Amino acid sequence: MEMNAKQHKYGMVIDLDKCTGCGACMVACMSENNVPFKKDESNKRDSITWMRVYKISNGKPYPDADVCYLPRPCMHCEGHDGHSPCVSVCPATATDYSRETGVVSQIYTRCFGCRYCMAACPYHARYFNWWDPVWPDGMEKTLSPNVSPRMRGVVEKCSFCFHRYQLAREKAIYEGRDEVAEDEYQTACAQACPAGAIVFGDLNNPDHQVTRIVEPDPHHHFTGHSKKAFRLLEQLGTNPKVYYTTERQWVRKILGQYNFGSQAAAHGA
Amino acid sequence: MKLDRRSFLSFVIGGAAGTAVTPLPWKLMDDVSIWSQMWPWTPVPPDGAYTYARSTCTLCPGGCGIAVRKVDQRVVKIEGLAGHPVNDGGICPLGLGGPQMLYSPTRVTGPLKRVGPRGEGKWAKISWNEALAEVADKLTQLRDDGHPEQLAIFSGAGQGTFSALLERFMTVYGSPNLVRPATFEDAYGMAVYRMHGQQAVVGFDLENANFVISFGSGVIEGWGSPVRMIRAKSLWKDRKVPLVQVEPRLSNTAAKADRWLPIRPGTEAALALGLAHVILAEGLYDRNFVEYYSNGFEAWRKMVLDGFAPDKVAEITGVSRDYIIVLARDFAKAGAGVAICGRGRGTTPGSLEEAMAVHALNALVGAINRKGGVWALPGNEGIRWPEVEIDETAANGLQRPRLDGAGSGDLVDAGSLPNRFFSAQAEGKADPVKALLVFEANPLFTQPGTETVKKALDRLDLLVSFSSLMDETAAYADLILPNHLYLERYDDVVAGTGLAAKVIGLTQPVVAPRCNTRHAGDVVLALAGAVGGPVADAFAWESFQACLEETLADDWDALSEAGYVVRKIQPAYWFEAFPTASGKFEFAGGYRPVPIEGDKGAFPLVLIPYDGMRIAAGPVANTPFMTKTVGDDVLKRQDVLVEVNPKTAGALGLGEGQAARLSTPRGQARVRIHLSEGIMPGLVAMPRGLGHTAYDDYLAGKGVNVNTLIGPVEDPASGLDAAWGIQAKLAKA
Amino acid sequence: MDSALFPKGVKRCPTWQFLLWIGAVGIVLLWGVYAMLLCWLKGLNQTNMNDYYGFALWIWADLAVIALGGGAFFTGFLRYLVGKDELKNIINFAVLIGFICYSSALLILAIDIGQPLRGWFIFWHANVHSMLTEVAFCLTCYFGVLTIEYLPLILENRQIDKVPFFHNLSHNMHEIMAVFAATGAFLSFFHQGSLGGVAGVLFGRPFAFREGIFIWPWTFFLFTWSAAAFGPCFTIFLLKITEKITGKKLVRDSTVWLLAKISGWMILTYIIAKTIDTIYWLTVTAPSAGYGVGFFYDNWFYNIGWLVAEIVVGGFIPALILITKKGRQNPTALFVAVLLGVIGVSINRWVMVLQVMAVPVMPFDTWALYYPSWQEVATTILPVAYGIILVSLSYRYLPVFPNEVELNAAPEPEPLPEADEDVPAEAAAAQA
Amino acid sequence: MFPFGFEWIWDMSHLVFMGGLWYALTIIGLGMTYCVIKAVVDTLQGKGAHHH
Repeated sequence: MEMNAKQHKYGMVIDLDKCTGCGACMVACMSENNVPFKKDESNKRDSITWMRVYKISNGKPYPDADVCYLPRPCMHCEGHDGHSPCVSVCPATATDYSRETGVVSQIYTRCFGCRYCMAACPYHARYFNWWDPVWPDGMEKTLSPNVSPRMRGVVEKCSFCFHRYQLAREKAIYEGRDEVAEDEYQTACAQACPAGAIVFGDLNNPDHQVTRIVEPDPHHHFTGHSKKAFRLLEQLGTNPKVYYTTERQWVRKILGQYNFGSQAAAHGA
Repeated sequence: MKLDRRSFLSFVIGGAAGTAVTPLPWKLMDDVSIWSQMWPWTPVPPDGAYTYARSTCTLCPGGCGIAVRKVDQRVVKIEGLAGHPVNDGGICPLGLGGPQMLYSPTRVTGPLKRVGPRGEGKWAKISWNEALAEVADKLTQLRDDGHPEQLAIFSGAGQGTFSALLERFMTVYGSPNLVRPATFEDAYGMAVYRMHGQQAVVGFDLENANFVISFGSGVIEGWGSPVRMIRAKSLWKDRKVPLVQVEPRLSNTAAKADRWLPIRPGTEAALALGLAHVILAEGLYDRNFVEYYSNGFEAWRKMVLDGFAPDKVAEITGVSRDYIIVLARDFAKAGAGVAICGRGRGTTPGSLEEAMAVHALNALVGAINRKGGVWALPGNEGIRWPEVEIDETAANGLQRPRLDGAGSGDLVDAGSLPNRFFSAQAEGKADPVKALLVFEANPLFTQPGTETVKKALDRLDLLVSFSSLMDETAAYADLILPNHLYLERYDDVVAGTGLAAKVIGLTQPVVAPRCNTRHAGDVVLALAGAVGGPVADAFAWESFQACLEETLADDWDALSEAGYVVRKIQPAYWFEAFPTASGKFEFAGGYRPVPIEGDKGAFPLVLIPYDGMRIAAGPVANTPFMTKTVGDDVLKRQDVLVEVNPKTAGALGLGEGQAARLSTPRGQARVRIHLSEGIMPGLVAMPRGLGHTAYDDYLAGKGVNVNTLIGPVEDPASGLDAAWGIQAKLAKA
Repeated sequence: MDSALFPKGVKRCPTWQFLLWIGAVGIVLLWGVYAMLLCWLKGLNQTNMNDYYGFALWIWADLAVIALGGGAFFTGFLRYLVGKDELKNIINFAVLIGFICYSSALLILAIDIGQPLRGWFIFWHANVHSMLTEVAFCLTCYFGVLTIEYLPLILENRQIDKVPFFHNLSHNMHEIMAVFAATGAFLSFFHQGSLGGVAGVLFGRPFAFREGIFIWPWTFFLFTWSAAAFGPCFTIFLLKITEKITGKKLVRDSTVWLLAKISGWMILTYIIAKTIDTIYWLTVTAPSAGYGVGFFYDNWFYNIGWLVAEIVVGGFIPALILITKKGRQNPTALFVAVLLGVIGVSINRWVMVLQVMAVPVMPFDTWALYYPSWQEVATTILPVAYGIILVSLSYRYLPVFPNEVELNAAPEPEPLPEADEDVPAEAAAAQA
Repeated sequence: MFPFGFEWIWDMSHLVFMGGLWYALTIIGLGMTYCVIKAVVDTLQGKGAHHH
């Protein structure tokens, strides 16, 4: 039914120099998307955080040490012509690349938990429900009906708060508009960020702030035209829709340059 | 019948084939998969009407506006209120946590009376009437004994109507012992009092500053009004306003600052004076201000020039001489430079002389009451309520000195000295307090020197907590009269520590109270009524809400409509700003380093606490979501990781993640080591806010409460707690 | 007491001894079943897998047993399509091993997925672009084929065979077995390849990603090839063990040598191709994504040793032993060779699953190492126990080895001259 | 899996993939049917009892 709908390409640009690592985006995301939580979440390798803020250090000795925080939502990769690393490998069509919005969806009731998509995602943006989600007595009241809680044994991930797009679109249609305004569809993390470090919008819309910052170059795989904005692991051809900007050279070096190794130590955050 | 092999085989095979062709197995497969998609034990949130309610967050002094998302009568999300002067849509991790507090299993569901020994956790549910009677009896008895001053209140409530109500109550009741947790504002306030000659609320017009020196303030880690500060930091980034962060640890603020200036902890004041030295020596100061609007300049100038030459200061602070000079010049020449102080969140007042040195530095560059500078704003301009009539008992009580000694002797300008209050009560020197009412506070967790606080509480006949959740103090109380949670009640919030404008926000009930709780304001009214006499007469309102509506009469409609009102404040011009003897700004202060507790021999290292946005260290504790965001370099399973420089750790044979025993003169604890190049060798940094013993498994027992390892150190100049660390020892566990 | 069920003219150990053996293995089996139930009832939190290690021990076990089970399709292919008639003496055993491997693979997959009850969605909602879909389909179909190939053997049990219908059925199935074998070979080619594709297509994982032709990365072909090459090694390996345990000669040397020789040449050609692929990947593919040569092996655990072990120790060495007459005809050398081969292919499957997960991809990521929980180990050993039991039963009651009687009745015929290896055994016997 | 499944698209990949699949299944199916039917016929003709 969306066949003749205008093609959007929703994306994000995150200013690493503004990000303070406060974690508001993570909590806003969890609260918005009914993300489950356990008594011990200190093992970051089985802790479901659709939006995860990594802590990167420059590896220099005191007093030249420096750290940078890097928020990492799902990158909603377009790959080549919608073949994102994860979408093409899912055997049960449980994840899909929407050509209308550029959002990579995840159908929890369709997923049977083979985790091939997790093996395929270089950003570790996909999380598996190793446990049954359990809410402390009474706290299930905090669950939002906009997003269905996931059952044990399926993969989940950031959806760019797609339910917000659907609500905004319904509203627009109801009001006889065929376009969703920039401020009508914002992700929970972008909305919450006290530093205004996260800018979200339609990369196909030249008027949207995100597009003005990134200046994506369609002829060169949507790399940031200005070269001010760059993407994580761009060189793998994942063609992600989350861009980053920073003026700190060491950060650009670690994130932009390819031959990494031990010079960058990372801590889950 | 005899079942021979042949017929048996054909039976089995036939049977299998038979079932396979019926739809049965296929139907089952389908049903089973559908069942697995909606397991009965996976909750399905009920749908309903979506609404947003405007209110004001009270979880910290920040005073952010919030938009509470509801589905029917359920609170499912809290968002920042767009357009609000403090946070304009932004929100912090704690503010987002409201729903998890509202529906937390750790809520106190109704009035409780302790049955077992203190802190054992054995409670009897009692009715509100019983609860009120219990407290009222004690209050009446104290007055009958002629010792109203033996009632004390410890209140963390912000400067709003409720606080005024408490003050009024204590006045008519007759006790001077209304104690508040002290912060850097108390120290800075005293500095302003001594240099401006007026009791004032300090405001920093940081949005308009063009060069900022922070003496260890967690600019993006909860200092002042957290969201406002983070927004200011982003503004500086856009406007290329430099921030220089002075502290021994690479905090997030230091990492985000344009320059991180590691300094020997406790020597910040010396650096401030060192910068002043350069500015004075090079004549870079605001001559106009100094000449026409200041007094005592020459003496102070001499003190600085004699004692704080860059080389000497470099020696004291460990900051390079050359950079001291460069920094001083940049700061003075910036035009709208401002310096701020108050370590981390500023929850430890710190040294008065440090505040004075920093304020003097601001004065030197003319940053007083100037755009982009530091403003002295008139305090909570009096709520106009009918005068109270005080009886003799009360009059006598009020004559008695405060237990913490504030307001008398050489501490005449001190407001409240919680550190002294608890130590005096613990030591039992002065005649101790018999009953303590605790509002919006959790001293047993938040006050440095937990043991002392515990001792102090042990000497009480009656400890009453009004907490909505079962925090440490509540768990130790004799009675709990649970208040509504902020999402269930009315309150007014005067926003923005350090804000250069006065924003009044209205906290409104967005849902009906979940538990059998009562508004602490109503409880105070009820208690006053029960005590009777002039105490009762002083409170004519039938409810706190009525009192609030009357108090905010002019703004009430605007408040309940928009959720907030802004009062633009114009600080006084210089010629009328300083009601001192000289009528001018008084340059004053010196440098006496605040001593550190502990013997350097037995405890060769120094433990410093640090603050961060992902761990709430105040009276409001972390929600499960918030704790989930804490990095594995801070918390690993139940162990806290302390930051240690690899050099220091190496010397002790301690490696990354290794378990160790951290001991100080105050106590010891098991920790893990996190090697960090971002901390000065010889120091051990531990986050504030972990190590809860109350609440549930999502928080309790995680890490160590740094307040059990560190104690207050009294600032000789102010009596306030100025502890910046404590000697410590690390050893393999 | 159960001797009536034995194949004609063979000796088998006493029943009590057999039951004791089965019982012993049965205990291990039950341990595995217990772990399996834990995983199904409590979920995959029973494992040590995590969000960095979505694929782990189980997937390796799957890939390994399928590669090792490749002996079945390749031997079948050689016998029925190439016409190496000699191999009829070992095809039953090869099929049996294949059947065990594939049933095990399916079982492990059933445990590995988070929602076993919806496992069939992979067929119902198939995404034809996913290598895993291809694997699932071909795997299941080929398992069907293996069953069909194994069935006649069961029907040839002395008692069952007495039933005319079953006798005829197995006879007819033998008649057209070539058709099934051909289909099996066709399916195997694809699913073995797809298993290689599973890793090869992961362009987000520079350690696994390979270029290729059309939709098929080079690993696709390498996996098929290696399965064909090393599968027979596993068949021979198990044959030798079975002979050791039963103390009997079950397949005549000429047959084994023939299979060994073919396997040897397959391995040699494969490992050369694999070497070229590795060099190209390390020098062209990976660097183009910004990963230097040393990067993937820059870890205390995953060091260059793995590569050497896979290609030299588990590749060239067995290949060279097997293609030389002296090598494969020396029992010890033969055994060492097939063992190394089995290890070599297992290492290949291991790194293509676990090292892929371990290598940091994001610049600030660190190496992710993992060790399996006891539940994972138990469920991985489960198929082994089940396999031993099935082999034991088949050996005891089914005519798995057509030459067993003659090989153990008469004194063994002299080893045959190299040249005559391909001459049908009967003829050879006549010559002797 | 079937053309009536909603994720089915009439494109090359589906035709090739599913084509191959159904082709293999057909062969296996027909092969087995043949064997069974012929076995029944043989049995009725009294074959397979020779070695008793």
